[in-house]
Amino acid sequence: AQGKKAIIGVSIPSATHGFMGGLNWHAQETIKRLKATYPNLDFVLATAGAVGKQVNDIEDMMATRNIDALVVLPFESEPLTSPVKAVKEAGKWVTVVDRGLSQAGIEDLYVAGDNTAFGRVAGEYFKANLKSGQKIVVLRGIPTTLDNERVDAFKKAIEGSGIEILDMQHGNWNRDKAFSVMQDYLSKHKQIDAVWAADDDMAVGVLEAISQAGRQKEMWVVGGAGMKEIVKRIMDKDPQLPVDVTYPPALISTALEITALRFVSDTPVYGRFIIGSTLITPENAARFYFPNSPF
Amino acid sequence: MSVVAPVLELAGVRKSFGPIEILHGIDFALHAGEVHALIGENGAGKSTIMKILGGFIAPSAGEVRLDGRPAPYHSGAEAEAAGVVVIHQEFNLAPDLTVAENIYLGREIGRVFLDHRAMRAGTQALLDELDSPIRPEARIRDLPVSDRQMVEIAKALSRKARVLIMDEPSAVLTSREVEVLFRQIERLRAQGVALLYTSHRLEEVTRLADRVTVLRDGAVVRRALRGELTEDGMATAMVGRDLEDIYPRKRHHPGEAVLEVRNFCVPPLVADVSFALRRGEVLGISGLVGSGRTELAEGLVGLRPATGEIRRNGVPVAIGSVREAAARGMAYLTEDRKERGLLLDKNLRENLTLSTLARFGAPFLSAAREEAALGKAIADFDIRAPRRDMKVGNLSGGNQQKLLLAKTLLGDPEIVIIDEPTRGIDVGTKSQIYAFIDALAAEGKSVIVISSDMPEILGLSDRVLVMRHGRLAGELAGERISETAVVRLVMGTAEDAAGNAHHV
Amino acid sequence: MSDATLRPATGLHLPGLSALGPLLALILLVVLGAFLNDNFLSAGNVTNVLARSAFIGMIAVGMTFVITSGGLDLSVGSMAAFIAGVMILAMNALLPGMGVGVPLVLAGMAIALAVGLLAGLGNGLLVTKARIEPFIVTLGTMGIFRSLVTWLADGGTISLDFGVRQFYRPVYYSGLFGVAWPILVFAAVAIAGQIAMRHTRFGRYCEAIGSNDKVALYSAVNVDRIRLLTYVLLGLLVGLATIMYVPRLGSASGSTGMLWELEAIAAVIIGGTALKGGYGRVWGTVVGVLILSLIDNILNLADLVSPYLNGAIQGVIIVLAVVLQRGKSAA
Amino acid sequence: MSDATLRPATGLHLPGLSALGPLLALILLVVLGAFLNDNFLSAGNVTNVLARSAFIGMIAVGMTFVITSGGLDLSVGSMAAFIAGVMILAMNALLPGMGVGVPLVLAGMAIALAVGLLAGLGNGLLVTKARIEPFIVTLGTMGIFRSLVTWLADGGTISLDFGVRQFYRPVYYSGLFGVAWPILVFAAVAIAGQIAMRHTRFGRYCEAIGSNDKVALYSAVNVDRIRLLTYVLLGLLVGLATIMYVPRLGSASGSTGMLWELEAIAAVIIGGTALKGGYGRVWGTVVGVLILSLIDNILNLADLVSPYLNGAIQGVIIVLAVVLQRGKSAA
Ligand SMILES: Nc1ncnc2c1ncn2[C@@H]1O[C@H](COP(=O)(O)OP(=O)(O)OP(=O)(O)O)[C@@H](O)[C@H]1O
Ligand SMILES: Nc1ncnc2c1ncn2[C@@H]1O[C@H](COP(=O)(O)OP(=O)(O)OP(=O)(O)O)[C@@H](O)[C@H]1O
Ligand SMILES: [Mg+2]
Ligand SMILES: [Mg+2]
Repeated sequence: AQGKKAIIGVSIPSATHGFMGGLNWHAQETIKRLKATYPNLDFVLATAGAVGKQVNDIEDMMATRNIDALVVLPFESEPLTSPVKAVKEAGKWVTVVDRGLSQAGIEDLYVAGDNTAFGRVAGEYFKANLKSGQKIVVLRGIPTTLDNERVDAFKKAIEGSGIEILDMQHGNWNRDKAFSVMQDYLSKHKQIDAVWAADDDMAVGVLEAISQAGRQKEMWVVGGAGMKEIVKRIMDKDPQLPVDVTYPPALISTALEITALRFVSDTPVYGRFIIGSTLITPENAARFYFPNSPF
Repeated sequence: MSVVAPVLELAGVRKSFGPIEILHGIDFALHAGEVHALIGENGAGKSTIMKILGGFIAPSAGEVRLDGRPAPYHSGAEAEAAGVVVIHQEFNLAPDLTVAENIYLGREIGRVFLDHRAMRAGTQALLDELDSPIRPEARIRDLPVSDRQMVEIAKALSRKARVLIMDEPSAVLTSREVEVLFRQIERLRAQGVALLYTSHRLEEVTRLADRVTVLRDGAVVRRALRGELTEDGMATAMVGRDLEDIYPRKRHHPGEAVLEVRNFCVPPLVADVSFALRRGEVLGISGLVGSGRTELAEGLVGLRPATGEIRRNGVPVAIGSVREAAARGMAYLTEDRKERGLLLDKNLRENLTLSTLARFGAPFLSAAREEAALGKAIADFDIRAPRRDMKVGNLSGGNQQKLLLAKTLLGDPEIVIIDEPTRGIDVGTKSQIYAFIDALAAEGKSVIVISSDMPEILGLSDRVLVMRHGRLAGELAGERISETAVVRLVMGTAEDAAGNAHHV
Repeated sequence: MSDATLRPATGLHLPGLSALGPLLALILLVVLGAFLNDNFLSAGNVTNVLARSAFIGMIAVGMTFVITSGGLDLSVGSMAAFIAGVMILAMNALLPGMGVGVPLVLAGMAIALAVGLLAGLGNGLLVTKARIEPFIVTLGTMGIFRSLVTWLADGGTISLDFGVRQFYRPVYYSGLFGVAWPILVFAAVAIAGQIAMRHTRFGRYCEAIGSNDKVALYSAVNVDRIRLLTYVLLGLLVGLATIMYVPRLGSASGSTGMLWELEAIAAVIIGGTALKGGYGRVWGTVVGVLILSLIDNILNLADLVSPYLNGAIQGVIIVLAVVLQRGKSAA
Repeated sequence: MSDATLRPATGLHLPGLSALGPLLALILLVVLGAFLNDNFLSAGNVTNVLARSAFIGMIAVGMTFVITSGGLDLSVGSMAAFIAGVMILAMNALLPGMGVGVPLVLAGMAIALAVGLLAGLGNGLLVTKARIEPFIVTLGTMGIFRSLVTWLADGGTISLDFGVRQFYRPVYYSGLFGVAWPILVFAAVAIAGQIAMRHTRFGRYCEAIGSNDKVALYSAVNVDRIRLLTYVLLGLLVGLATIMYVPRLGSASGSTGMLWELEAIAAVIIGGTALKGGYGRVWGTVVGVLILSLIDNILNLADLVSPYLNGAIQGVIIVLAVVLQRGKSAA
């Protein structure tokens, strides 16, 4: 396939919250870089704010842009399965990122974070650092399957530890919403020892609400994803933010790069690449710090 | 006549809105083949009676009887199905629909699909019968008030009524259209329809009515048969006192020109109008409906794009909006009080002061000053409102008109253009308004009166302009102002117009 | 001469021309698309654009009646999600008993229509009987439907059984004489809607009520019933749209149909129907829907400076399309 | 009758009672909240709820004027995000030159107000000069602002420099006599709004235009200017809201202010202002805003069956609040 012109379609959700913003940024940066490196590659990027729009985008790429490969981060797994399958059936290369399709074996390449690990790693940290009977609150994301997976894994990980989950409300991966939910948690619960904010955007809102209530000393917060400001604070040994759990938006870059390899070399690139979630601690934080990323 | 059993009657009907009783025990009957006229001052309760008869509102006490039995209807629509049809004082037309669509609203022709052609043809036939050039597919919104009234009439006529109730149908019509209406009324009377008619033009009552009932403050004060009451007698019965000649007798002594208009055009109709208005003068403008008088006036006060020259006190001015006109001391009273004159959902105070709000305090409005102005307006114009804080839409038609006059004059304009000043106003108040206009002129203000009411034009004006097809057809002054002369100019034909004169 | 001059400005007038406004915008968009990409006018792309317009399209046709009669419905997007959720759950539940086949699909369709009808009825009754502003009623039911479907899905996605899915798929993807089903159904709905608006009492009464409900009431129009009917009709059309939507994606979740209400209302207004009611133009709505989906399509055809600016360009085109229309009518 | 005629306006009639509708709903919610949770009436919680309401509240007060005069503005949420983005970028850019301090904050505030004014002016001019339906104009600008802020943020978040942030924070978190600044500013805006609506020409003209713009035009009201002013005022208030919002979290992104427009419009309508215009009630709007944020607060404080159903309960309460109001006014 070397040297031949190839068009790679990229379909991702639009930048509606921090993590997706980071992912959008990484996607664009990587595309720029790959285009410069491999002049025979062309990319078509479409971002969608809703499932239906994403399906439309994929249809349009097929009908009008003559793509040779599709890199897709499904907005939701179920509804994207058959449209992506149609792309595969048309003989195109398919790379699925992050959220698996609901049917196995469609994609040529799968690059993903690990939502179960994301919840589990956080849960294990809570289990290790809290005593039985201590109380925590949880902020969930937008109601979705992946949010369910994370929360289930978290709950499973702290099982048997005697840690009490006081409350679990949806903060929609949104700073403002997380801020008000946390304010209300603080009014409602006299004792909170730790917060699982499950997302760094939400963690920002949560921290702000805690400091407003003047209860910084009482509890610590674990977010998720690896936003640069949060990583920085971990590096600086902020007692309120002991650790973070990675779920790197840069996984889109991995997906794009491997897909590009398929068209510029003979390297076999089929398979599954799972980028595990690891714990960012003050010791290793520097490795996860990208000051130029918007996220 | 009186041996015939009544078709529709009221027995001991009372009506209250909130704590205030408007009708105090009305007994009243309509007979087949008769025109019954209901007259009374503004706010006496005429329209309320008509709405009760037509099933639109329920009496608080008493009974409506149809053919001697309690009326079987509880809504206007049901009443219509029972053959009782009302032409409302306020328009009852959907502004976004066409003439044909309105006329057939609620009883369209066609089974599954509408038969547009049949409805259009039916509408055309009705309009032809009324001698009206309105197009069936014109939207109501685009029609002048007089045309809307003709559509109302056409709509009512198409209903095949046993009882036809007409609430001031002639108020917005010109004499020619009134003639057409009368022909229809006479035809229906001959067919045995029971008719109820209201008008503040007593000569119409004299001409049409077989029976007259006079209402004062919600009670019947006089019943009479044809010929028993003169116009003066009616007026006296209505108002409760004798009325002098309602027009002011003395003529004014006009000063210098305060407004000169040259080659004035208001597209598409009005073209090349030139005239001058002098200080202390009442200038009447006459013409047929659609002759462009309203367009001319609206052009003058900046409501329509216009070309030509306007000089105010000899200085050329450009007037692009009502505000600019107001700044130059000019005010215009619209003929369309419901759509352009008053905010029907707002109370009296807010309506009265709307165009002169800047005078009532800045930055904060002074409610006390507004109330004081309202008090004065109520007294000056004899506005009869059960309560001051009511919606203007619930005022009687004549009282709305009085409020609109008060509103227009509140800003003390030097030049007032009044389009149909006394539309729907009772005789008693009319004379007050004429006296008011007279006083304005005497004070050195200038007044332009646009009117379709010939006696009004003749009785008020120092000078008369006549418009035809958007152009000035002529000017009459002093002794030359006569009905014959005006009509001749209005019609545009010298000789046969004279023959028509006594009909107008 | 006399008659003609007596009647000002009512003769050969503008509506005919102004009505062409949105159509002109549509044509310009098509030209732009064809200019940007050779495949734009290919059968495949045209089918895609038309078929995907179908959901919003059917809903927007229903919305035209609601808005024309002076109402509004913000709940349609969530209603679609809710109907899809219930329909899928019901089909999955019926599957063991009925097996994959036409009866199951028909049962699912019947359920979708029934739920749509009931949802519309609910909105309509709250508006006409409880006399609450349509804005508030449907804002409330918007939250309710959305939240119910999230709850039914337990926060995740409700998926149609895979076998049923395969069987049901052709309802979106295949068609008759080479025209996809959603396009055919949308066309049928649009034509029926246009006829209903112009040539039946129902449409006439919608306009009359939106223009002045008191006049309509005085003219023996059953105002409440017609209003109720518009919401019920809209509910049914949302059900119908869902019937075409489910085979496309085979699932429903809390984010299904997000912002459809805004898109449907926008299509109606772009098409020339007055937001305050009184005047409805079904074919204008169809043009409006096509304009909106063409904008998306064209944005995908061109390579923009930044995908972040899609929304801005979309906004500019929407406003321009309407300027064009107003410009024409002012001319 | 003549007696009645001379009697000046008195207060003791129905409007007074019906106006209490939303207030009643608010009181019921407060009682419910106090019953569900002891901390509900604590100073901390009350401050939280009021301060959170402040942004939407100020915007809703502006929206009341827009809606009263027969307009609509769907763009306010994105406008807030856009203003916040520009303000933060400008402050960061000015920082090296000006250093952390009052001048920098004042410069940021001035920029926020200026951008708000220009944004409102843009909407207003498109509505009044280009004569496009407000719905379409602001739907368009909604997309434009939202997309511009995402673009400015490069898809991510625009954050205020940490030092500036620390300095600016008290504008949200601290206050005067124990009352937080946002609450004070909101109260000031509400009172000024109420006075403007009831006791100035501007408010009177807004109602007149919304009631019948033709009558207003014939009554020497500068209809276009007043309409334009309502949008400009709203833009300024969005700017003011942003000034209070930025110190809270110190950031702006594409998701800032999402759905604020819907919440603001809902607050206005719940408060008793007519969506069709002609009648505005600023204090009702304030009550509406408080109702909406209390619902959220109570849902967070109470332990519900499932958080998925929050939206449904919210919807039901909104509708009930309005039923209560209508019920009262019918009484
Ligand atoms: N809905 C209402 N609410 C309160 N008052 C009302 C209402 N409708 C009518 N009125 C009052 O009832 C009285 C009678 O009004 P009506 O319209 O019957 O008078 P009218 O005799 O027709 O007068 P006009 O000659 O001016 O038309 C008026 O004082 C009017 O203000
Ligand atoms: N096409 C139209 N659209 C809107 N309004 C119209 C139109 N044509 C006429 N009008 C309105 O109709 C009213 C009367 O116009 P018309 O041509 O009948 O003038 P007129 O000579 O004053 O007649 P009238 O005797 O009724 O006063 C004016 O207020 C005018 O604004
Ligand atoms: Mg009357
Ligand atoms: Mg006229």
